[in-house]
Amino acid sequence: MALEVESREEIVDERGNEVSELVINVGPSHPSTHGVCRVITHLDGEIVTKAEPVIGYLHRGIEKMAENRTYLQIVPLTDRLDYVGSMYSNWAYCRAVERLAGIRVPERAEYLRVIVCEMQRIASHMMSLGSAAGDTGAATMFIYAFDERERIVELFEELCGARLTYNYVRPGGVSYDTPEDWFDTLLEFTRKHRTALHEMDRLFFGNVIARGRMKGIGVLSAADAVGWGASGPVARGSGVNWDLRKHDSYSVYPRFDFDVPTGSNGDAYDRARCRLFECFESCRIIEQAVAQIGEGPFKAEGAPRLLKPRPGEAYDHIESARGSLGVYIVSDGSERPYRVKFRSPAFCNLALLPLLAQGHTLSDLVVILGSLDPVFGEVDR
Amino acid sequence: MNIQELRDHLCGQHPDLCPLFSIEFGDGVLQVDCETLYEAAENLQSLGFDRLGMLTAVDFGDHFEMVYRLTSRSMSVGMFLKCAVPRETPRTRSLVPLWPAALWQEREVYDMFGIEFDGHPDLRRILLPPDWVGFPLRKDYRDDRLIRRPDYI
Amino acid sequence: MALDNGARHDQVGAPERTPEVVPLSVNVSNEFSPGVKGFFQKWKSLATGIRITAGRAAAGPKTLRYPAEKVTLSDRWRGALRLRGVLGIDDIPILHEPSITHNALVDRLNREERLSPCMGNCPANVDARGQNYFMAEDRGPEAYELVRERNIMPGVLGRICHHPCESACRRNYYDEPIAIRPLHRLAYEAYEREKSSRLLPLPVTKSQKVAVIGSGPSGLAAAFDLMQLGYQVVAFEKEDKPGGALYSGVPSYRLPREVLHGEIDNLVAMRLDLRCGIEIGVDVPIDHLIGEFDAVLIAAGLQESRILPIPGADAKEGVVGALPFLKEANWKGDAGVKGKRVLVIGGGNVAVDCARCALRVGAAEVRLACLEGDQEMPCHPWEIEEALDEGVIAMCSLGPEEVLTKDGRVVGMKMRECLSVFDPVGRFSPQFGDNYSTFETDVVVFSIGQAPTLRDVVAGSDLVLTERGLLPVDGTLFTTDIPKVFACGEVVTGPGSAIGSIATGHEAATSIHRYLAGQSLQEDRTPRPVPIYAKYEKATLDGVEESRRRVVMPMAKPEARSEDFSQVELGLTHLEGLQEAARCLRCQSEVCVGCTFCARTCPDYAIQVERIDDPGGRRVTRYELDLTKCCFCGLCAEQCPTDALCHTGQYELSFYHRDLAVFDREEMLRSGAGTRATGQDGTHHIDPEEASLS
Amino acid sequence: MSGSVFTGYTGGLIWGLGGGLVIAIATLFGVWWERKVAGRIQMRLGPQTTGPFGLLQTVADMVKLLLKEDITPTQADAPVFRVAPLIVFVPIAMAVTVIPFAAGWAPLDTSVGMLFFLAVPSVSVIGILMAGWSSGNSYATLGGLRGAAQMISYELPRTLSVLSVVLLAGSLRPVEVMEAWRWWFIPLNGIGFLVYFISSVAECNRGPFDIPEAESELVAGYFADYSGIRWAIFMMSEYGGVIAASLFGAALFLGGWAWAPGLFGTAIFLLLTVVLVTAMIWIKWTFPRMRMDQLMNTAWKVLTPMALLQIAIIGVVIAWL
Repeated sequence: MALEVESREEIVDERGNEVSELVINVGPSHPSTHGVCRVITHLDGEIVTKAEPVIGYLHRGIEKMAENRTYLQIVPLTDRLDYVGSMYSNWAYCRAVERLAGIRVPERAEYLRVIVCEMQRIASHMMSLGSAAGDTGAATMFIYAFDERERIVELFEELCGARLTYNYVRPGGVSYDTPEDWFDTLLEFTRKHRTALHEMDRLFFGNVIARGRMKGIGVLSAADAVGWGASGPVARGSGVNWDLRKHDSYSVYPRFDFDVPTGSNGDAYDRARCRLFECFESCRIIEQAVAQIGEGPFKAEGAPRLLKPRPGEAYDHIESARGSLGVYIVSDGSERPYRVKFRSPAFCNLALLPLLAQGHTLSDLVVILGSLDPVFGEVDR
Repeated sequence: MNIQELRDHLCGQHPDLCPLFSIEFGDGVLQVDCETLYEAAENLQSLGFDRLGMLTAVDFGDHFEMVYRLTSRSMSVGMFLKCAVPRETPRTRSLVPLWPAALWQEREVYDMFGIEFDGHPDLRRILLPPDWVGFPLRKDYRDDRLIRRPDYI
Repeated sequence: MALDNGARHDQVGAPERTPEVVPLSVNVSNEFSPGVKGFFQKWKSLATGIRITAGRAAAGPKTLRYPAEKVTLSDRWRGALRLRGVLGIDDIPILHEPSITHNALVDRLNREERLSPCMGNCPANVDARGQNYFMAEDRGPEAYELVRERNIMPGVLGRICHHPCESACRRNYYDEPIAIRPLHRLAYEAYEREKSSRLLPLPVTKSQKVAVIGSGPSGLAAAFDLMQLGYQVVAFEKEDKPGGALYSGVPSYRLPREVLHGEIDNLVAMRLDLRCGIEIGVDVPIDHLIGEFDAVLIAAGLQESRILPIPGADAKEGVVGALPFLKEANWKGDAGVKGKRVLVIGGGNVAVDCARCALRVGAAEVRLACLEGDQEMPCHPWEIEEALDEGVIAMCSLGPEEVLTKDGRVVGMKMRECLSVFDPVGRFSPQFGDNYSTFETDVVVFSIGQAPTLRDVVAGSDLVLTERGLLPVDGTLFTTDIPKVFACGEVVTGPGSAIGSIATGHEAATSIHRYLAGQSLQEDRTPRPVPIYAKYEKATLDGVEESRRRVVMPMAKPEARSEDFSQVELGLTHLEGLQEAARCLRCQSEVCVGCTFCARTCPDYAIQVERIDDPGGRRVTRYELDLTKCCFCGLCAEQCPTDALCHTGQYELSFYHRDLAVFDREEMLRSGAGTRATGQDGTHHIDPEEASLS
Repeated sequence: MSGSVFTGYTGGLIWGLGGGLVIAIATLFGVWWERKVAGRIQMRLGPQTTGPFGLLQTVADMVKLLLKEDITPTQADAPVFRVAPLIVFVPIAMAVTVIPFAAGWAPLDTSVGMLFFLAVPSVSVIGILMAGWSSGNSYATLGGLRGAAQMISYELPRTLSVLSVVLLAGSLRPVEVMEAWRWWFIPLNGIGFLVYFISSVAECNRGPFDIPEAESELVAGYFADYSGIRWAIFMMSEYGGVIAASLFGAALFLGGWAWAPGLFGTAIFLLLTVVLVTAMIWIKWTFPRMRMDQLMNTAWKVLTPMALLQIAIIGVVIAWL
């Protein structure tokens, strides 16, 4: 017999029938796990009876490493948390440090942070939508989404010299001011991006096959979303209107007019389409921010090179593309933090996978995983 | 709602919790005994704190401090709930029955600090391999594989 | 609040705190219509998909054909790291181009971002970076000559300068600034030892003659520049001894007279024609000079102390201006205040000098009263600190109201509380309160400003003074109404620093040279650029190793030094000077000095730097970048004070062997185009075993 | 032509080998064409550096695949594992032999040509099952089972859709069907063509019906463990299936050489085939993949009734004629 015998378990279902259960490992190297996630999947035929995520393959001990580094040296580490949205981790960390050290950030820096983070949201959502489409086999939608992301990454490259790990937001400001004509290119992009978003909406979200694949899949109730600590599009897809940009309006977000897209079914489709609509809102925010941004310093003057915040603790959070990203820092007054904790939204969202995947088919498992949009750099830290 | 209003609200509803509440660095902190942690959390949940945002621990040498970040959507306010866990017997009660969000986060704290949670349905290591020895985020953790930081800053 | 599946956001979680931003609903759920309509919608959605892909296909490909349409990298690209230069291998660019084009040179360096902060912040752009290099190499006389290009008397300024260079020193952000000023002094001492072989008269190559009125710092600076260019220069000094304000105004506990005169003697040895005791306008009319010389430079300085026109200020005895007071104290060692109580009005450096001199000439009690609060006193903080150490009593936020006199003798001073000195815009506009206080005193020294006395100088010429007695002078060219006559120094700028006066002297010399050579005065005469670099808070010193600390200037004991006019700052030893100069980061020189700040800031400990500091053999012995650890965060290049460490656009890094990924000093110096990674440098065929041995 | 080597067993052998060769060469072209079309859809250029317009890219790929190590997993049932790709490929190569390429000529002109074309490729299912099962890999097994279910399900609507043409032409011999073909077959067989086209796509395991491979779910399905030339044979079977189905569809439903006499007609026939191949490629690169149950629903609840409806229409037409 060719097949592994131990991967099949004879179990008895509630009616007393013998069910032959197939246990397969989805991952850790599998095209649709969006990284290195392993899901031990128990299958009855094609139906998932139990899906158990096994994480930690990308665990680098960043929280431990952070205890051994100065405050500035941690910024590049945060790049490696959510490598699809490095700006968020940068910003959340810097906000906590600024709160701890009492640094006032110049207004231009705040605007630049908002602009890059909204761009990052688009880039991250494009990645998520593209790979969610790729999970359902729509390779072309994947390319279209990545094409949009590429435009943003090019802008980032011009801004800070890196395409993925930006190390751009620093305690007290940002590392570079914008190059010449950068805002013009950005506005040109948002204009074109809207058209592309409409096109992608019709190509993928309007498609009967895509709807068939995503509607009613992995339904998450609003109560579960709150209780399980889901945030970001995962919570909003279930109709939970929870967006820190509105509810704990930080930085200069109160000055912008934007909406929070919410779903009503809580299925994979609503989660994914929430992301698409958030890209529209991000375009709006970017355009308003570019209109409002003024001249001025992009870095707080008088911040020391070697930060030594007062002893104490600070928590700050921002709305990343995946949800509320919190950073908790305990300082003992030295140049290195005593404890840094990253509350990663992807980690909390991924915990929902066993709940959502049960009873769906193996094909749906990858769709559900894709709709949770985990980034394993952030899950495993 | 700001922190002061939250304090008044909390004191009005639960006078026994009031003396434990303090405001540190602009955040409300409710420091409770670990024996009464579950009840306090339950009270806060009924008060409107419906989200358990973050759950972690800090090793302060002589004791661990459990830190729970609770957020209320209806009140738009967040606060900390803390309790000190003795280092010799690192046990406390699990909050999974109140918030399933604690399911994985408590596993992570167990993984990194070795704090055990009574009532947790599935307390295993989560990020590290099951055969890992030691709890890395404890300050006394030693590992030969750790690269030593150079002496200078 | 109950949350049902599908609950709409406007029923849940609307924030109370910011009700004006309650989010609008954008519902993303999207259903096909039921029934037949939905059936057609489904088929239509397929057709829509085909149409969209067809549209994209028709729009044409966006692919770039590599390498024909090679992507250009952003100039901020964080590729592999390179060193532009390394100490011990690369020569150091020092400013030794002719001083007359100095401004253009500084301008160019600024454009190239190679102007160091110390040089940029110095009014005369003294090359402190180069001085520190020579000093660390134990080449003191060369350091002296380099400094002298822009700072006519390094030995003097090394004692009295207010060192804006040290305030700008980038080491402030890491630990402590370099002791640039004490190093000037050491350079002077080294030069004095080798003077005999180095000090030669400058050749006269031009026929024109220039007269300089005044032998203060600005006049001598201009004279030296012109002498270097081959002009014959004659300097006229009204007093018996040269030095101007340095001689009459600066107390000798700060500037020993033998140093000042030694420096001026050096100039004379270089063929400066110095004629003392000749007061222009009195002994010789200025018209005579204008006729006899090809150009005349007025560098007469400020001669007169202002005295406040308050009641009692005209008292016969006990009211004195700062300059006469200092002159008396400096020259005679006695200003007639022995055993008396002295009250100095003013908060500037001159006031502090007066107070400290008064102590030294035997005053029983010295008070210093100024308008400003103790945090905003215009004098340098280290000056007032030293004065307080010596026993001066400072009284801040007090405005002089009336000098109390008795029989024409001063007996006291009535002061009024001062609430604020400057208005919100920053203009001088003191606001007084209603509290008055009275102090008993015997002598009141007014040190509230100085003014030039040019009436005698310009008498009989075509030069016209303004109503306030000032000479109208162009601020950048230093020309006056008469083409032949130029002016510089405090005559032009008003009370200022010595180094600021020297800077104007250099500028005036440039103008004179161009005037005499028949060139355009205007060309390239942009205002001096001040480079803008990132500013940080001054670093705190806890955790800083002893080897990184600034050398401590030994000082005479406060109780001893208030006795006489002996020097307060005792000076550094030769060895201390070497070590201190080696601390210099050589900012913006694009040559790595092995300061280790890149290694300290690297989050991955990928960089290892070692250097040795032997004079004559200073070099970075080791610079290793482990590319297998490097995370390309760019923090090191940002930290690099010299700009030697920079990113290249090179990012395709692959090696045969791990050891090749560790870039050593030589590899770091190669340009990005020819490296091991690209295989262009000829070492790519290195046998891995061989590489691991090396 | 009786007694010629081109008939009988020798003929079958010769035409079968010839068909295999044609399929192999057509596959090279087909892969290149797919990469070009897909590239265009995705705003890319596709292969462009190897040979003119990158035409030699697939040749180079084939050489590479031939040179690659042929791996048999230790868990695999080796004999079955090795023979499975051939069992998938051979029937498809055989099926090409009955296609009427030119007026009055098909390589293998048999009276049951239509049945032959429909029945012989179905043997591939066994090969797919064998490949999936013998790989000793859960993913491959799932892929094999999915493939079997899918291909068997789509046999039915496909056969029924062909039946309508057979009814109209009154013959099972492809050459005769073509001779009986008239232009009004196209509107009459519209629904049938749609059913034939969709079920052919599904039969070839192409997107949006590439469920047995389902790269994002089953990694590569039944051929997940194959490498080198055995993997290439699977790919050749897929493209061979596409080309064979397009040839057959172009002939039966679009008229093939019936539009013009002689070689000109053959040229039109090949052109129509390319159009159908392009359409299949286009669909694959536009739509997401279906799920297994949706696929089955489509086969049994949509396509089969549609094919039956088509037969009913043709029946009425014939009765009326």
